Amino acid sequence: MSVELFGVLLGVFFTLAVYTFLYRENPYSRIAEYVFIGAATGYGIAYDLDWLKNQWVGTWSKTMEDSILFVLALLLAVLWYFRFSKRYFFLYRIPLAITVGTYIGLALRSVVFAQVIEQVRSTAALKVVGIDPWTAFNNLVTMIIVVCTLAYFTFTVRQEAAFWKPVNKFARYAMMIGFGSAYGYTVLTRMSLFIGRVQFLLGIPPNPPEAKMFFPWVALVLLGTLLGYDYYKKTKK
Amino acid sequence: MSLLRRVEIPIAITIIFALIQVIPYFVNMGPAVEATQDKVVRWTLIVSTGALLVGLTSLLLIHVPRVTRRRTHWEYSLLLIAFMFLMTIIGLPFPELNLGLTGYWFSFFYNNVLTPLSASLYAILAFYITSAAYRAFKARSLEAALLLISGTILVLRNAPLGTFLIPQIADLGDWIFNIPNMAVNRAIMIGGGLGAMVLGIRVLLGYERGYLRGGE
Amino acid sequence: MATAPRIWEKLETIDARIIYLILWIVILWPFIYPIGLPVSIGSYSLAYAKAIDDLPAGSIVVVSFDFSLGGLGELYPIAIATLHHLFTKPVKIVIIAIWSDGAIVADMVLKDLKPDQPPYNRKYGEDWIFLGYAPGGETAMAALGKDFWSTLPTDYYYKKHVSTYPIMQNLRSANDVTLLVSLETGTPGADEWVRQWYVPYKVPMIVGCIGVMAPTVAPYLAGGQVKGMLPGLRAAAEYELIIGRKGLGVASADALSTSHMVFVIFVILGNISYFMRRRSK
Amino acid sequence: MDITPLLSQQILKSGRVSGMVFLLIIAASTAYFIRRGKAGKVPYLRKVPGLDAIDEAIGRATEMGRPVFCSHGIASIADATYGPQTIAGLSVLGYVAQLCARYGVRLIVPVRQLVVYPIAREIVENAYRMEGKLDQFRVEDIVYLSGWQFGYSMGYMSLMRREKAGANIMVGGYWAESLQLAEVGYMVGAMQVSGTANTHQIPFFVVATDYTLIGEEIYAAGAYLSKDPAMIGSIVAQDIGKYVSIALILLGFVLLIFGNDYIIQMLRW
Repeated sequence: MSVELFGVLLGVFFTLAVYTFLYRENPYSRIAEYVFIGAATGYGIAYDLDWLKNQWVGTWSKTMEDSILFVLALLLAVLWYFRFSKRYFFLYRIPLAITVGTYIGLALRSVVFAQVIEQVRSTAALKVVGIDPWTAFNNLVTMIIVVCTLAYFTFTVRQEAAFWKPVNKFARYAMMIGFGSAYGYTVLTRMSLFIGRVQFLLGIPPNPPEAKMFFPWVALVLLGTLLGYDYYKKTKK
Repeated sequence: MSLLRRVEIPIAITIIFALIQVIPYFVNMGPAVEATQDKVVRWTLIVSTGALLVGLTSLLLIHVPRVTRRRTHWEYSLLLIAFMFLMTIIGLPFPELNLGLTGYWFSFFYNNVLTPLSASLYAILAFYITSAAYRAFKARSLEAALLLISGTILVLRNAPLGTFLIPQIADLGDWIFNIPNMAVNRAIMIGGGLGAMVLGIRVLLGYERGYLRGGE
Repeated sequence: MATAPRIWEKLETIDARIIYLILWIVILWPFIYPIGLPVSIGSYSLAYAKAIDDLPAGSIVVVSFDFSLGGLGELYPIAIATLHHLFTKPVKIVIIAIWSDGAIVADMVLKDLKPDQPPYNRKYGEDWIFLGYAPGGETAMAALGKDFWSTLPTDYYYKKHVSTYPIMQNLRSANDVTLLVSLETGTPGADEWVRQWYVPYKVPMIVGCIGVMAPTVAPYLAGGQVKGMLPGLRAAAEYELIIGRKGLGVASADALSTSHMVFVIFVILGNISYFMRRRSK
Repeated sequence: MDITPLLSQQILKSGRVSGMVFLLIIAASTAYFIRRGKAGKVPYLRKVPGLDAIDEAIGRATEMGRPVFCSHGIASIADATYGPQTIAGLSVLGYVAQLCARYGVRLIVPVRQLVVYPIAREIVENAYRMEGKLDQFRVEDIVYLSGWQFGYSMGYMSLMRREKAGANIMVGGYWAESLQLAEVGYMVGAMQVSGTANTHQIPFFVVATDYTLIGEEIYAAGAYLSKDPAMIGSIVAQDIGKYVSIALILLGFVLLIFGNDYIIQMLRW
C-alpha cells in the first residue's frame, strides 16, 4: 500500500472512530480522542515555534534595540514556568499581567465601538418616514425589540411599574423567536458539514476516490466489534 | 522578592499595559506613540507564547505518571505523548531538513489525521442539533412554542424541498431571521459590550481579581 | 387503553441513537440513489452572481479565504463556483488568506480548478495571483487596505517579490480594488472586512459563508455594505444553477432536503408524543 | 456642543470621540458606584435565576456523589474581543470551586487555553485553601485538554461520559462546541447552567441546558456571586450604559422622524 493510500485509510478510520462516540464511549473513540489531543498539541507547539522564528527573522533581529526587546520578551515568557514552583510561583503573574493588561486595553477600545456605538447608531438611524411602509414597519419593529430587550436585562431597577410586565413579556417572546430562528438556521450548516464528511467517505471529488473502498470495511470492523462485544457481554450476563 | 509577591505589582502592570492601548487610541499623541502601541501588542504575543511551556508541562504531568504507573487507560496516554512529540518534531521550523509546517510529513499528518478528526467532530453537531431539538422543541408554553415554530420555519426555509413545497416560507423565514432575530442579537450585543466594558474597568480598578485570585 | 400511552411515553424518551441512525441513513441514501428534488433560487444568490457579472473588464477582485479545513464542507463548492465564475470573466483576480489554514485551502481549490489550463487559460502573475497568508487577523486586513505590497511582499507559489508581477502594478491599496470576496466561517471574517475595508475605502463586498454566519452578514446586506451573500451549501446549489455549472452543491441538495425533512418530522413526532402523553395523564 | 477645535488641533481623533465619551461615562459610573457600594449603599439587585441555580446544581451533584464540571469557555484571556468573557467565566469558577471545596465534591475544570491554564489552577487551589481543604485539591482535575477547539470538546465530552458528570457549569465564550457539550451533559444526566455573550451560540444553550445566562448576565456574574457590595455597585454602571443607549436610540429615532440626524452624526464624532 502506498503512503498516500495509507493516509486515506487513516482518514477513514479516524472519521468513523469519531462517530462511534455516538453509540457510546469506546476504545476507538478513545484512540481518536487521545491521538487528536496529542497531535493537536504538537501542531500548536510547532506552529508557535514557527511563528517565533518568523518574528525573529522577519522583524526583531533587524536592530540591536529590537533584538534586546525580543530576548527580554523571551525571558518574561519563561516566567510562566514558575507556576510550577512552590516558592516563586508568583513570578508567573508578571507575564500574565502584561498579557491581560494589553488585551483588556484592546478590548476596551474595540468593544465600545463594535458592540455599543455602532449598534446604537444603526438602531437610531432606522427610518420610519419617507420610505415604503413595509420597511418602515420593519424598522419600527426592530427598534422596539432592541429597546425592550435592553430594558429587560436591567439588573438594578425594581420592575414594579405597570409598563414593565408587557415590556418584559414582549422581550422574552422576541428572544424566543430570534433564538428559534437562529437554531433552525444553524441546522443547515451542521447538516452540510456532515454531508461533507459523507462525501469524503464515499470518495466524491475533491476527496480521494479510494476512500469509498475503505469505508464499508472499516465501518464493518468498527461496528461489528462494538456491537459484537456488547452482545457478548449481554448474553454472558 | 517580598515586594514582588504583592498582588499590587501585577495589578499595576496590568493597568499600565492597558492604558498604553487605550489612551493613544483616543488622544492624538503622534505616529511614534502609535507605532509603539502596535509594537507592544506584538511584543506581548511573544511573552504569551511562554504559556506553551505550562501547557506542555501540565499535559506531561498528567500523562507521564499514568504511563509509568500503568494506571487505567495508560496505553492511550502513551499514544497521546507519542503523537505530541511526533507532530512537534516533524513540525520544527527547519525547512532545510524537510521539517516544518510545509514539510511532507507534517502535511501528511495534518491532512490525514488532524483534518478528518477535526472535521468529523465538528460535523457530529448534525446529530446533536437533531436530538436536542427532538427533546426540547416542545410546545410546553407559549414561549417554548414560539421557539419551536420559528425554528421549524427556518428549517423548512433552508431545505430545498421546503421552499419548493411552500414558496412563501422563504420570505417568512427571512423576515423572522432578519428582523426579530437581528434585533434581539443587536440588543444582546449592546448589553454584552457594556458588561465587558464594566468588567474591563473593574480589572483596571483592581477589583476584578478573578484572574489574579489569591495573593498573600 | 393502557398500551397507547406507553407508546407515546416510549417515543418521547426514545434512545437518541435511533435518531442518529436514521440521520445516517437519510444522508447517505441520496448520494447512492440520487432523487433529484427541486431547488428554488433566492435573491441573495442572484445578487451575489450579479455582483460578479457586473464587473467591468480589467477590474481587480480580491478573493480572501477566511476559513480553515473545517469549513470546507460548505465553502468548498462555493469557492470552486465563485472562482470558476471569476476566471471566466475578463477581470484580474488576487487570492489571499487571512486564516493560516486558508492558504492551504485556497491552494487545494486552485489545484482542482487549474486556472492556467483550458477552459480558463488565465496567466499566473498577469490575470491572477495567489499571495498566501497574511498573519494578524484584523490588523492584517487594515494593513492590506493601506499597503498591499508591504503586507504581502511575496507570492505563495514562487516566493518572488510582488513587484515582479504585472498584475500587482495596479494594486497598491484597497482603493484599487473593485470587489472583495470574503469566504468566511467566523472571526476574522466579514465583520472585520467591513470595518477595515468598507468603512474607510468603500470597497464593495460579496460574502460566501457557512450558514451560521448568515445572521452576522445579513445586517450588512440590508445596509448595502455587502452586495450579495451565499450562506451555506443550499446557496451553493442555487449559485451553481445560476452560473450553469453543477457541482457538489447541487449534488448535496437532495441530502439537505432529506435531512431537514427528517428534522421537521422528528420535531412533529416529539410534540405529538408530548401532547398525547399529557392528555392520557 | 462644538468639538471642531479639539479635532482641528488634532488633540482628539476624529471618529473616536463618541466612543471615548461613552467609555468615560462607563468608567466614571463604575468607579462612583463601587465607592458607594463600599460605603454601604448596596443597590437593589434583581434575581438572576441562572446564577442562583449554580448552588442547586452543585448541591445535586454532591447528593448524587458525582463530580462537578466547570469551564470558562474556549476564548483566550489574551483576546481583544472575547477575553473579557473568559475573565467572567473565571470569576464564576472561583465561586464554584469554593462551594465544591465546602461540600467536598470533586471539581473538574477542562481548559483549552494555555494562557488560562495556570490561572484556573490557581483559582481552584486558592478556593480549597480558603476553605481549609488544600489536601483535597487535585491538580490533575484541572485538565488542559487541547488547543484545538474540537480536540477540547472531544476531551470534554469523553470526560463527562467517563466521570458521569453530576453538574456542568459553562460560563464564558463558547462557539460550535456549545451544543456538543450541552447535549452530552444532558445525556449523562448532569444539571447544566450555561452562559455566553456569543449571540449565535445562545440559542443552543437555551434549548439544551437547564439555565442560561444571556449576554451581559455573565459579566455581572462575578459581582453577583461575590456578594461584595463594591462589586455589586459596579453592576449599576452596566444599567447606566443601557439607559444611555436606550435614550440615544429613542432620541435619535424620534429626531429622525422630524428629519434631524443630529444624534446619528454625534455618534460618528
